[in-house]
Amino acid sequence: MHFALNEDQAMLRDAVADTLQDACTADVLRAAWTGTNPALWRPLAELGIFGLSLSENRGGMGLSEVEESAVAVEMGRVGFPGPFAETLAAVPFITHQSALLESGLAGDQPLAVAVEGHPIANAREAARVFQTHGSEIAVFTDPTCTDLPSVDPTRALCLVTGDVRSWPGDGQRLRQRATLFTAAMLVGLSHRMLDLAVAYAKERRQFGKAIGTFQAVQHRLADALLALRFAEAPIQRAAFSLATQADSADIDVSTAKAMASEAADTVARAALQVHGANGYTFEFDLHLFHKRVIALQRAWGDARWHRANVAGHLLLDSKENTHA
Amino acid sequence: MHFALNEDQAMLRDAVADTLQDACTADVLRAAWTGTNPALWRPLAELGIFGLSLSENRGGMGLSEVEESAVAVEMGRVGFPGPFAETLAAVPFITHQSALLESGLAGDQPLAVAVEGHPIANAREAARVFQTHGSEIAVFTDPTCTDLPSVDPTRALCLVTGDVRSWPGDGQRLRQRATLFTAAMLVGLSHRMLDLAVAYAKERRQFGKAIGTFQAVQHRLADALLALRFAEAPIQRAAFSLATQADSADIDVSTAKAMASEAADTVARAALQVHGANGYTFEFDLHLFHKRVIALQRAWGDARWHRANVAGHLLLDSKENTHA
Amino acid sequence: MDLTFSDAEHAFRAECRAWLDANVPQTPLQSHNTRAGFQAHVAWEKALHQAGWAVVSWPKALGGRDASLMEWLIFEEEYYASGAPARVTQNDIFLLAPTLFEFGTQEQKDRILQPMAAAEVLWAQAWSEPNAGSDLANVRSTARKVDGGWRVSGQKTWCSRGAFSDGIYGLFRTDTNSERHRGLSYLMVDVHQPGVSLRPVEDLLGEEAFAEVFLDDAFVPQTNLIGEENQGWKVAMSTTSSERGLSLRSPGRFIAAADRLLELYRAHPEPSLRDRVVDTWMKSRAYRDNTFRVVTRMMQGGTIGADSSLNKLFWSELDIQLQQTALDLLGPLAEVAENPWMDSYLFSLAGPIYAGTNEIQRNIVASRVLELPRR
Amino acid sequence: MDLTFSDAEHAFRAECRAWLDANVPQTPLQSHNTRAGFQAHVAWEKALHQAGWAVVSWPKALGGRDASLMEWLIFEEEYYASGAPARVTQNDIFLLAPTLFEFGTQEQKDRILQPMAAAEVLWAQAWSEPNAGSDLANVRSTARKVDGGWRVSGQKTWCSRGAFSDGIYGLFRTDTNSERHRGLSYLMVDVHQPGVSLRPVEDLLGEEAFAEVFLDDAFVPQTNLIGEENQGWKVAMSTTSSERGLSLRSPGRFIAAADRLLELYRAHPEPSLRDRVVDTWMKSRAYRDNTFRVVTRMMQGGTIGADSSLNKLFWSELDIQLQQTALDLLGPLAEVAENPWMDSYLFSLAGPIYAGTNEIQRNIVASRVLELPRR
Repeated sequence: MHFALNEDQAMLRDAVADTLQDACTADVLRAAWTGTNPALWRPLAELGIFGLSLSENRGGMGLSEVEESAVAVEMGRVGFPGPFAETLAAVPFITHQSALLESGLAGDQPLAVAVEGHPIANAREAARVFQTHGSEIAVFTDPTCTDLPSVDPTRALCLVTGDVRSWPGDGQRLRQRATLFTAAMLVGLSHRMLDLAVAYAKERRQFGKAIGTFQAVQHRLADALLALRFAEAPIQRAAFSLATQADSADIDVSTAKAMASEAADTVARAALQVHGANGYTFEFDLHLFHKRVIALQRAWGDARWHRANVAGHLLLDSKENTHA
Repeated sequence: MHFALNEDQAMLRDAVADTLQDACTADVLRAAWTGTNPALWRPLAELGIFGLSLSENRGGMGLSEVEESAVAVEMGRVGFPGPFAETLAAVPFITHQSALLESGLAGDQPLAVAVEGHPIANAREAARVFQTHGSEIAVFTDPTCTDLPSVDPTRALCLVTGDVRSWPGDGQRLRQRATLFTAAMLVGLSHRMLDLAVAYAKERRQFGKAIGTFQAVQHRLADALLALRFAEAPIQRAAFSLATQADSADIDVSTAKAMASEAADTVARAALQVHGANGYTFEFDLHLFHKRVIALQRAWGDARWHRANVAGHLLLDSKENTHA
Repeated sequence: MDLTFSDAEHAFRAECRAWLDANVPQTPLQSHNTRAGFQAHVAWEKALHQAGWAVVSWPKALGGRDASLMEWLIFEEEYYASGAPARVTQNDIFLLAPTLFEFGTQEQKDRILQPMAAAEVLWAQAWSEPNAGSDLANVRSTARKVDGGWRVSGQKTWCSRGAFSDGIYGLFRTDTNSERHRGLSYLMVDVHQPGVSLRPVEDLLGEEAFAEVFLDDAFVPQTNLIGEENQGWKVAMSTTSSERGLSLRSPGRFIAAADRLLELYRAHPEPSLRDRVVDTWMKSRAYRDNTFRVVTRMMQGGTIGADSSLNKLFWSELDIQLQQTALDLLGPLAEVAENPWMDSYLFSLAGPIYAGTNEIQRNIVASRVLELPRR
Repeated sequence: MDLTFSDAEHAFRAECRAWLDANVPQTPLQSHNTRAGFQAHVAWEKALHQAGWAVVSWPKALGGRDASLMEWLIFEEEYYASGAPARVTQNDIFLLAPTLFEFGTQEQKDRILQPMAAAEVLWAQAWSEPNAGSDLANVRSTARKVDGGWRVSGQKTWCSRGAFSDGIYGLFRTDTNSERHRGLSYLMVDVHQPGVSLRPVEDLLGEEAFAEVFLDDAFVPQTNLIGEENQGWKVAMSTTSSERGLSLRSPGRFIAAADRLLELYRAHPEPSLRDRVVDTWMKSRAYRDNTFRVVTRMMQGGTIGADSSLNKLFWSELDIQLQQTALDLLGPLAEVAENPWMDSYLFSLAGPIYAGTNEIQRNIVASRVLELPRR
C-alpha cells in the first residue's frame, strides 16, 4: 500500500499544472464565456495528455487513470473550458481509427459523449459525438444538435438526435472514466475556489480588520477544506480501481463522484458567502469556477444518482418496510 | 386571524408555569431518575389541567388543545417526569367511567398509551393501559409488562402483553393529541436547554473571556434559537386544527411533531457542545432534559415518520422513477 | 387565539384572486434585470396601481386600500400563487416609503409617495459602498453643505436595478469629521443630473441586476434630506429593522414555491428526495404561521424586533433548500439554464448575502435576543 | 501509487484475523466504565498482550511486533471487524507511550513501557482542570520542588476511567511565577499515595467514565518528569498533534460500524434513509483511504501536521451521523436503551468535545492550514 503519486507521476502533474497556469488564466476563461475559443488544447496535447493511457506503440505513454485523474484535477483548478473530461475518457476508444486517434492525441478536435438521452456538452465542436447505453457505445453518424443553454456558457449543451451506429468498446468503462475525470475536475475547481476565498478573506477588511479574522469566516472555510480534503483520496482510489480493473471499480467511481460533487458544492457556497456580493458578479473570478461546479456536480450523475448506484451494489434495494 | 393566546389562555399558562417552577426543580427531576416518585401531579390537577378540554358539566374547563398544548410546553420546560402527554391526551376518552375519570382529573393515577406494538412508557404506574390501532382504541384488561430500559430513566418503558378489549373513541384523535402534546413538550424542553446553554456561555470563561463572546458559540446558539422559534407556531397551528377538527389536522400535527423533534435535536446538540464535557455529566442539569429529548423526539413518531405521513397526504407516493 | 380568516379577510382574498386571475400576463415577462424586461415590469406596476393593488397597505388617498398587515399577507399569498411578475418597486414601497411615512416631512410625502406608487418615479437603494458592506457604518461618501442643500461625492454599489432608476437613497457623511455611525445623513439623490454616473454590474445570471453609482459633486436639495441632519443612521436602522423584516420576503413567495416543488416531485418522483420535498413544504407553512404570529403582535402595537433577523435567516436558508431540491429532482436536466429553477437557485444563493449577511443576522440574534456578551 | 496490500501485509492480516476469530469473547464484556467491566477488560488486555497483539507497532523487545503504521491500520481494521472489546489501555499506549518514546529517559522506558503493555500498571490522562478545558494553557495545578522531586496540588478532571487507574499524567505548573504555556512540566503521578483522592463523575450513560482527581501535596519523584522541567507544554503538544491524530480513532472503527449499519438497514429497510446509510458507508471508506494517504506520507518521513485536526473533525461528525442514522432506522425501538446503537450514539455526541473541541480544531485548521490571520 503506497497511497501517493510516485515521483514520475508527480512530475507529470506538475508539468501540466505549470503549462495550465500560464495558458488558462481567468481572462482566458472570461473570453471563453463570450465565445472566444482559445487554442488551449495543443500545448496540453504536446505534453501527451490525451495519450496518457494509450500504449506506447500507439503513440501514448502507457499509463493509466491514476495519471489521467491527477491531470484532471489540475484542469479543474484552472477551470479548463471545453469537453476535457469526455475527450480524455474517449481517446482510448478510438484506437481503430487512426486519423481520428491522431487528431485526438494532437488536441485538434475534442470528442463529445454523454449517457443516452442526456444533453451532450460541446457536441457541435466535437470530431465525434458518442453516447453510452449500459455496456454499449454508439456514435452519431449524422448528429443534429438542438442547442440548450447551460448554466455554464463554456459547456454549450446539445440535445443530439440522428442515426447512430454501434462503436467498439465497453460503454460502462467509458462512462466510468468520464465520471471519474469530472469528479477530479470538481476537486480541482474546489481547490481554486477555496484559494480565492482564503485570499479574499485575508484582503477584504470590514469593521477595521480582515474578515478572515472573524471566527464565523474561519470556521466556514475550515469546513470547506474538510469536505475537500476527504474528497481527494476517493478520486485516487477510484482511479487505481479502474486502472487495475478491480471488482469495486464502479462503487469507487460513484463514491468519488458523490463526494466530489458534495464537496464542490460545500466549497462553492462557502466561497460565495465569504466573497459577499462580490462573488456574485462577473468582475470577480469566483463565479467562473462556481458556474462550472453547478454544471459538473450534476454531469455524469449527481451525488444522489451515485449514492443510489452504490446502494444497488451494496444490496440495499431489497424490500420495503415502515415503522408504526 | 389572531395568532396569539388571548388573555385568559396566557393567564392559565402562566399559572401552570409558576406552579411548576416551584414544584418541579432540577433536584426533583434528579430524584425521579433514581426512582423517587414525587407527588407532582396533584398541584397540577388542582389547577384543572387534566380536565382542560372536558366540558364544564363533567368537571372540566370546556377548553381545547390550544390551552392543553400551551400547558404542555410549560411541562416540557421543567422536564416534567411521567406519562404527562399520554394522560392529558387520554382523559377525555374516559368520560364514561366516572371513577376513573375522577382519579384522572385529580392526578391520582396516570394513564398509559402507545401505538399498538410499540413499547409503552410508564405502563406499570398507570390506572389503565391503552393502545391505538388506526381509528380504534383498545384497553389491556390484564396487562403484563416486560420492562425495557429507556434512555430516559423517568420513562420506564414496558412491552405490554395480555388481552385487550375495545374502548370507545377515535384512536386517530387520541394518537394525534398525544403526538401534539409530546411535540409541545419538546418545544418546552428546547427552551430550557437553550436557556441553560446561554447562561453557561455567559458564565464559563476560557482564554480570559466568557465563551459566549466567541462567534462560533454565538452563531451556534443563534441557529439553535432559529430552529426553536420556527417550531413554535406549528404547535399552535396543530392545536387549533385539532380543536376545530380542521381537515388539515393530521398534516398539522405531523408538521408540528417533525419540526419540534428536529428543533429539539438541534438545540440539544448545540447546548451540549457549548457545555463541553460538563454537559456530559450527571452533575449539570442539561442532560436531564437532553435525555428526555432523545426519547421524546422518537416517541409518537420521529421526524422521518411524520414526514412520510405528510407525504402520503400530499399525494407524493404515487409512482417511482429514476434519472439516468 | 383564532387561526381562521375573518369574513372580511376571505372577501379581500377573493377580490385579489379575481383581479389577478383576470390580469396576470399569460406568458412570463422578460427578466426585470434587462432594460426591456424592466420596462415591461414597469408597465405591469402601472396596471397594478390603476387597479389599486400596488400599495394595498397604504391609505386610500395615496392609491392604497388601507389594508391591515394581515390583508397585506393575504394579498402577497395570492400574488405569488398567481405567478404574477416580480415587483420592481419592491424596494421603493417597502424600504423608502416606510422611512418617509415615519420620518418624512409632509412636503416629501406629498411629492414622492404618489409617483412612487404609480411607478412613475423609480427608486433604487444605495446602501453599500466598496468598503461598506456588512460594515455599513464605514460609509465614505460625503455630502458637502452648499446653498440650499448638499453636494455629494463618492461611490455606491450593489444598487439593485440602479441602472434603470430615477433616484437613489442612502447614507452620506454630512459631518466630515465624524466617524462610524455618527455624522451620517439619509439623502435622496436624483440620478438624472451632471455628476452622477451609473455603471451596470453583471451578476451570476449575466444580467444587469446591480449598478455602481459614481457621484461627483452632484446636488441634493435640502428637501431631499429624510429626518434630521447627521441622524441618518437612526433613520436607516429604524426602517431596516422594523417592517423590512416582514416585507422583504413574504410567506406567499415560499408557499407558492413549495407548492410548485410538490408539482415537480409528482412529475419527477424520486423516493430518496421525498422527505426533503416534504421538509421544505412544512417549513414554508411554518414560516407563514410564524409570520401570522409576528403580525398579530404588531397589530396589537408590538414591534417585529429581532424576529426580523430570525426571519431572514429562515427564509434565506429555506429558499436555497427549496431550489436545490428542485435541481436535484431534475437531475441532469437541471444544468439546462432554460429551466426557471436554475435562475431561482442562483438567485437564492444571494439570499444569505443581501439585506445584511446571515453572519450579521446571527450576530444580531446572539447579542439582542440571547444577550450574549460582545467581549 | 499502489493501493493494494503487499503479500506481507496480507499475511499479517490473516494472522490477526485467525487469532481474533479464535479468541474474541463470544458475549460482549460489561461496560469498561464500571468497575467489574473494567476488570474484565483488563483481563482481555492481558490475553492480548500474551499473544503479542497488545502493542503491535512497538519493538519486539517490549512485547510488540515491530509492525509498520500500515500494519497497525490493518490490525485495527481486523480488531474492530471482529467485535473485540474496547481497549482500556488506549490512552496509555497511544498518548503516554509515544511521549515516553520521544522524550523519556532510558530508565523511564525500562520501568514503564513493559508493565503498560502488559496492562499491569494502568494510566489515565489528566489534561483538563475545571478552568482549563479548551484553554489548556490555563493549568493551575502546581508542583512545588522538594528533595528528590515535587509535591503536587490542585484538581484535574475528565480523567477517562481515572477511578480505576494506578497513575495519572498531565501538566503541572513547576514555575509558580509563570503564565500560560510557560513554566509547565509533564509529570506522572502515582495515585496510590496519601494526598491523592479520586472522585468518579457519572456521565450521560450513567457510568463512571471519568474521575476528578484532587491532589494535596502528593509526591512525584524526579524520575517521573518527562522531558525537561518547565518544558511540559512542548512535550505535550508534540504528542497530541502527531501520532495521536492517527491513533485516537482508527478507520477500522468506522469501517466496522458502517458495515453493521448496512446490516441494520437490510433488517429495517427504509427507503427515505437509504442515501444517508450509503453516505456514511462512503465516508467511512473515504476516511480509511485518506488515512492511508497520511500514513504513506508519514512512512516516507513526513508528519501528520494539521491532518490531525481535519481527521478529528471528520470522524467525530461521521460517528454522529452514523449512530443517528441507526437510531432513525430503529424508529420507536431506538429509545430502548438496551440497544447498543443508543450507547454508541450517546458516546458519539462527546466526539466533538473531547481531545480538543471541534471549535478548537477549526481554529487550528484556519490558522495553520489556511493561514488566516488571528487579528
